[in-house]
Amino acid sequence: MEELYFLIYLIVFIVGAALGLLYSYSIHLEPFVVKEKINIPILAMAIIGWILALNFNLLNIIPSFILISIGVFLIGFVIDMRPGYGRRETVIGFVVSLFIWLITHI
Amino acid sequence: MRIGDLFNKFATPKRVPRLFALILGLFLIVGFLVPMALNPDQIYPRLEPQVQIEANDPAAPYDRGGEVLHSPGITDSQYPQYEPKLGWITSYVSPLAQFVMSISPYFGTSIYSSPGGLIDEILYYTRGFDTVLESSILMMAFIIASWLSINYTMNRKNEVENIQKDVKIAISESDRVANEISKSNQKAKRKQMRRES
Amino acid sequence: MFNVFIWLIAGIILTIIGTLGTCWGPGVKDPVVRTLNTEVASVGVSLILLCYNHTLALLTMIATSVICTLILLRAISRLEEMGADV
Amino acid sequence: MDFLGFFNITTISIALMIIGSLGMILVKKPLDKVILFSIVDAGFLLAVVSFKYLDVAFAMAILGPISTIIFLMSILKINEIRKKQNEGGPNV
Amino acid sequence: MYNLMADILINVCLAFLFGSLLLGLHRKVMARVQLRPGPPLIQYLLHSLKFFFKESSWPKTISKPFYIAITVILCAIWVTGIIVGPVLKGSLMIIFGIYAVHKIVEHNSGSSSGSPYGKLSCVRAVFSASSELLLFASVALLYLITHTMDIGAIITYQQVHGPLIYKAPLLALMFFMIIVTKAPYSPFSITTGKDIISGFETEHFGFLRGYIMLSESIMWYVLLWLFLTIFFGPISLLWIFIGMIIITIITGFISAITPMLNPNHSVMSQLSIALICAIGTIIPIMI
Amino acid sequence: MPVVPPYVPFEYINMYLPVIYTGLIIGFFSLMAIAMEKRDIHILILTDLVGFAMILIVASVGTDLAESFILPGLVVELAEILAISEILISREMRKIQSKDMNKSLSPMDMTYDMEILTTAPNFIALVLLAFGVFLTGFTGGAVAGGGILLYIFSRKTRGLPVVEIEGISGISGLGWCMWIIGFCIFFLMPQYWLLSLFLAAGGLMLKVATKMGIIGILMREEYGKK
Amino acid sequence: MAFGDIVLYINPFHLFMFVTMLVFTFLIAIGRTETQVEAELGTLDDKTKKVDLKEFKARRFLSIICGIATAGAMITGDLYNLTLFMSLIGILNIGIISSVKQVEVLDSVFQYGLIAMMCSLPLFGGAALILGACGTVSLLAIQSIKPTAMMIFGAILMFIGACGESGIAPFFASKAEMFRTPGSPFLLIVHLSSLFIIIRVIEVLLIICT
Repeated sequence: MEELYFLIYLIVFIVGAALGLLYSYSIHLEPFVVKEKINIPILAMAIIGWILALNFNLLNIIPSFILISIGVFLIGFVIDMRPGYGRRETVIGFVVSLFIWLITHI
Repeated sequence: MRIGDLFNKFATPKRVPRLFALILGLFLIVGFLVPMALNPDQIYPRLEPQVQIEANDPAAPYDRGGEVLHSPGITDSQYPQYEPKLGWITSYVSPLAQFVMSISPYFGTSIYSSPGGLIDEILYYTRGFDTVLESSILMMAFIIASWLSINYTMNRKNEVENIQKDVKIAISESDRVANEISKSNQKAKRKQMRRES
Repeated sequence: MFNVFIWLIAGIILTIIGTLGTCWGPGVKDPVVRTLNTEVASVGVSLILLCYNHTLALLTMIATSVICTLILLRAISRLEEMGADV
Repeated sequence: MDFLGFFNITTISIALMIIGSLGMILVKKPLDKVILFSIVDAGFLLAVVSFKYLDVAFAMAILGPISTIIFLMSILKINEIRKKQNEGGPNV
Repeated sequence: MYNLMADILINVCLAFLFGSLLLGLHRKVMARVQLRPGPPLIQYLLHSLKFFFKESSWPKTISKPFYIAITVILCAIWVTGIIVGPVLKGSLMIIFGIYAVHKIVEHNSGSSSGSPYGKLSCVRAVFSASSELLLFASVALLYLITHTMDIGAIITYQQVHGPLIYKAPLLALMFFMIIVTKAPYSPFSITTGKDIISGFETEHFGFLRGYIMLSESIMWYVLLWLFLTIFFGPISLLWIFIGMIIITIITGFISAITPMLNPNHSVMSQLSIALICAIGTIIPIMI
Repeated sequence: MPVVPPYVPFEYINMYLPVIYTGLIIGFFSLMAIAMEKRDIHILILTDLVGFAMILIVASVGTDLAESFILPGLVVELAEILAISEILISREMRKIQSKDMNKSLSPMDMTYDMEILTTAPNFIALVLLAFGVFLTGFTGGAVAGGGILLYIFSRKTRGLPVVEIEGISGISGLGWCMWIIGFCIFFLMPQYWLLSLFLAAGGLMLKVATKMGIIGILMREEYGKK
Repeated sequence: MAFGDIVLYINPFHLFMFVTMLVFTFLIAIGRTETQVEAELGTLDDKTKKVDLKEFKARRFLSIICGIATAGAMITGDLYNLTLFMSLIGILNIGIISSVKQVEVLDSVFQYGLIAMMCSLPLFGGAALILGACGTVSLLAIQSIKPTAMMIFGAILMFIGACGESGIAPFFASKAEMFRTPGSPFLLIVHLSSLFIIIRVIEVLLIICT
């Protein structure tokens, strides 16, 4: 039932993305901005999300698919904000979690 | 772009049959290099030419054995299990054909092409579907040709539409002529006026 | 001694002569000439069919080649009558 | 040397066919072609006869005149059309 | 406990959602390459859902049963594609047939609307079908290597002999050309080129358009799935997803930086690629 | 004397290569001529030769099956020439009409001053019909059709009225039905093979003969009397 | 199911194609034609192109026959039968388009017809070469025969024939230009039949060549 889990992740991702889009539209009403500062809560969400999605085996207590679902939700939330927002957060979160993944696997 | 021009040339409908002919013709030449040999193990084989007629067999080139309404002829078909009455047609000879058979040994073709005979066996029984298709092709071609000729190329004189069109053409023609006449009249008048002034 | 091969070779020669004549023979710019030249090739093919003892096919071939020629000649005459440039 | 033995049905019919077909290709006038075609046809009829298929020969003998008639009619018509077109364009 | 219906349903949903996201990603990549911000990732998905709730209208000029049936057929064939491909791992020939019917749909949804743009798209569909089918025939050439047309058997073949992309890279290129052709805004997508508005989709409104978009996302998923499964061997679903994302990004780059070709040129260049690749594959097999 | 050999006789194996090479050669020549030719009507004539090449390649197998395959080949050639020449004519008509609406496209009437047209055709047509009915099947149809064609022709050129097209196509439809019923009986109830044989042979004969007759009717304008 | 020597050759693939063909044929039988609207040059008016009733009936009849023929070609298990089906489809495709009024379309129909006529050489000739090499034309029997050079030559000939008949590139132009005419259900069957034929031929070639 690998497909079922992937379906759940996808749906969670899409819901997260939609919520992120709505949220960012309610926050940022101005037109596209090229330079934006890093938003700390969003950054936290991105880092947590990416860590949960990539390093789910660190937490053995909770079933992994729940962790991944939460992680994917957060990733979706950050990645799919309005164009121009949430890019840097995503990249930072991905790099951090990749770093952790590499440490734990090597 | 040379290659673009070449591609455009391929896409001209008038060139396509010629291109096809060229490719096919060149490919046929390859056939001379391919080793070709007839596989002797064919279905529906026949005797070598002129053997039956030299033996004065009245049903000459198409005699495939069998006795009328008693025993089937010999037919080497692909799927004998699907053909419970295989070979019966080959052995059947109609009474008229039997009469012809009795008078001359040189009428074999017509004897065996009248009902009962090799071609009937193959065309109607063992490979019946081919015949259906073949004559459907003929029928479709006739439908196309006759539709075109009845509706377009034939009987053009009598059609109401054509007559109407002819009348219209005649009217426009006369209009045109009248126009031309009036134009030339005006021209002439202008010329005359110029000359007079 | 009756030899089928003589006839076969004659048929082959006729077919090839007829084909060459139809393709690049003298005066083939006239479509009528070209159509009539195909008859030579058709006789050659008929001869080959005869050598194979395909006599029913031969009968049909004779009948259809006449009809084909008729159709072609009709098309030619009709087109020339219209003054079409094809 | 038996020269008369050379004139058997095989050689005559093949000669008829080949001479006829060569002539048919070399001659340019359609009406002449029809005449030469009947020579080819005669050769072919001989061939069929020497193969001893009487009924095929019979069918050919009947279909021969038909083809000749058809050729003649078409060629006459086309000649007529060409004559008219040379005079003053089509359908004048 | 194996339930076929549930399996099909899950796979269809998966294909639809992921396919839509991929097409959204494709658009995003194109936009970024062209230095635009681009729409959000889920834009394509939102579009296709949106159309189901919009009012449908029928043009006066349509050819009635076809105008409606063709979108349903489009949907049905790609759902069949899901069943034959990811679910049952059936015969590649059927997917070949499905692809042919897809070309038919492009053709007929263009012509059945009566719009001149649809008509042009219809003619172009015939143009493009003549070369795309030959490209798709790469799956037939696979038969010469693997001696099977069954996707499951091809996977087991690759388990034994290693991925086919090493063995037949030119075939993979041919198949990749099909994917490029089907990518939006690609140089070969002459049927939906912007010079003819939206091509065959121009006159389909409301839920009919929704069906078309839904099936297109499923089609994108199926094509990528096929490419990865046939040429990269037995890989897990996670890697298939990652591969799909990578391929989508590559096609996005290609679509962003190339102009659309003239129909004749598109057909002939596809044909040239098909010819070269086919010959390059057959000759090593013969030797 | 064996009636059917187990294998193809040696002579046919010897004849195979010459004939198939002839087929390839004439196919090559005619296709090259087509590739060089520019005018449409000439290409139509040359495709006739391509058909001959096909017949030779099929015939070279030299079995009964090959013979029964020649017949469809011939028919396909005939049918396609008929349909395509008609398309060519209609295309040219439309082209001319679009250029010049004023042009008359009706065929010209001709007066044939040939005695053979008044005397011979009736007899020949009768003989051909009888022979065709005796042969039955496709061959018989072609022969009888030739007779009908000639008959219609001669009547037309003499300016006499001919039967209407509807009547002939009605007979053709009847032949078609007979023939299909014959086939159904073959496959459903093989014990009645004799009946189905006669139905099929007779039906096909009627069908083909009337088709040939229709050609004659189609051409009644071209060779009509003034 | 067998018609004498002609046996059906069925697996899921053929059934899929067969059923699809029948569905489309049914849709054609109940379908109507569209009205093509084009802008006229020089004015602001539209120009409509319609299929009149007489033409519609003839074309629908031919299209239905074409659909049935293609469905038959999908499941036939006999090489020669397949080639006959292909020629039937070719002549029907010509017929479906031949009743239109546009000169350009008629021209491309004529060119396509010439190709269809030439195709009888590679199609029947290829089938006859395979018959000469194998001694049979039944696909079920050919399947178990090891391919020889002659069989492959025949198969490639058949493929060239099918390419010409179905308008695959580089012979696409004459076929594609035929579609610039109203009457979408009929155009559909022309296109569909050629695509399905090419797929079936590729499958048959694989059967022959392995």
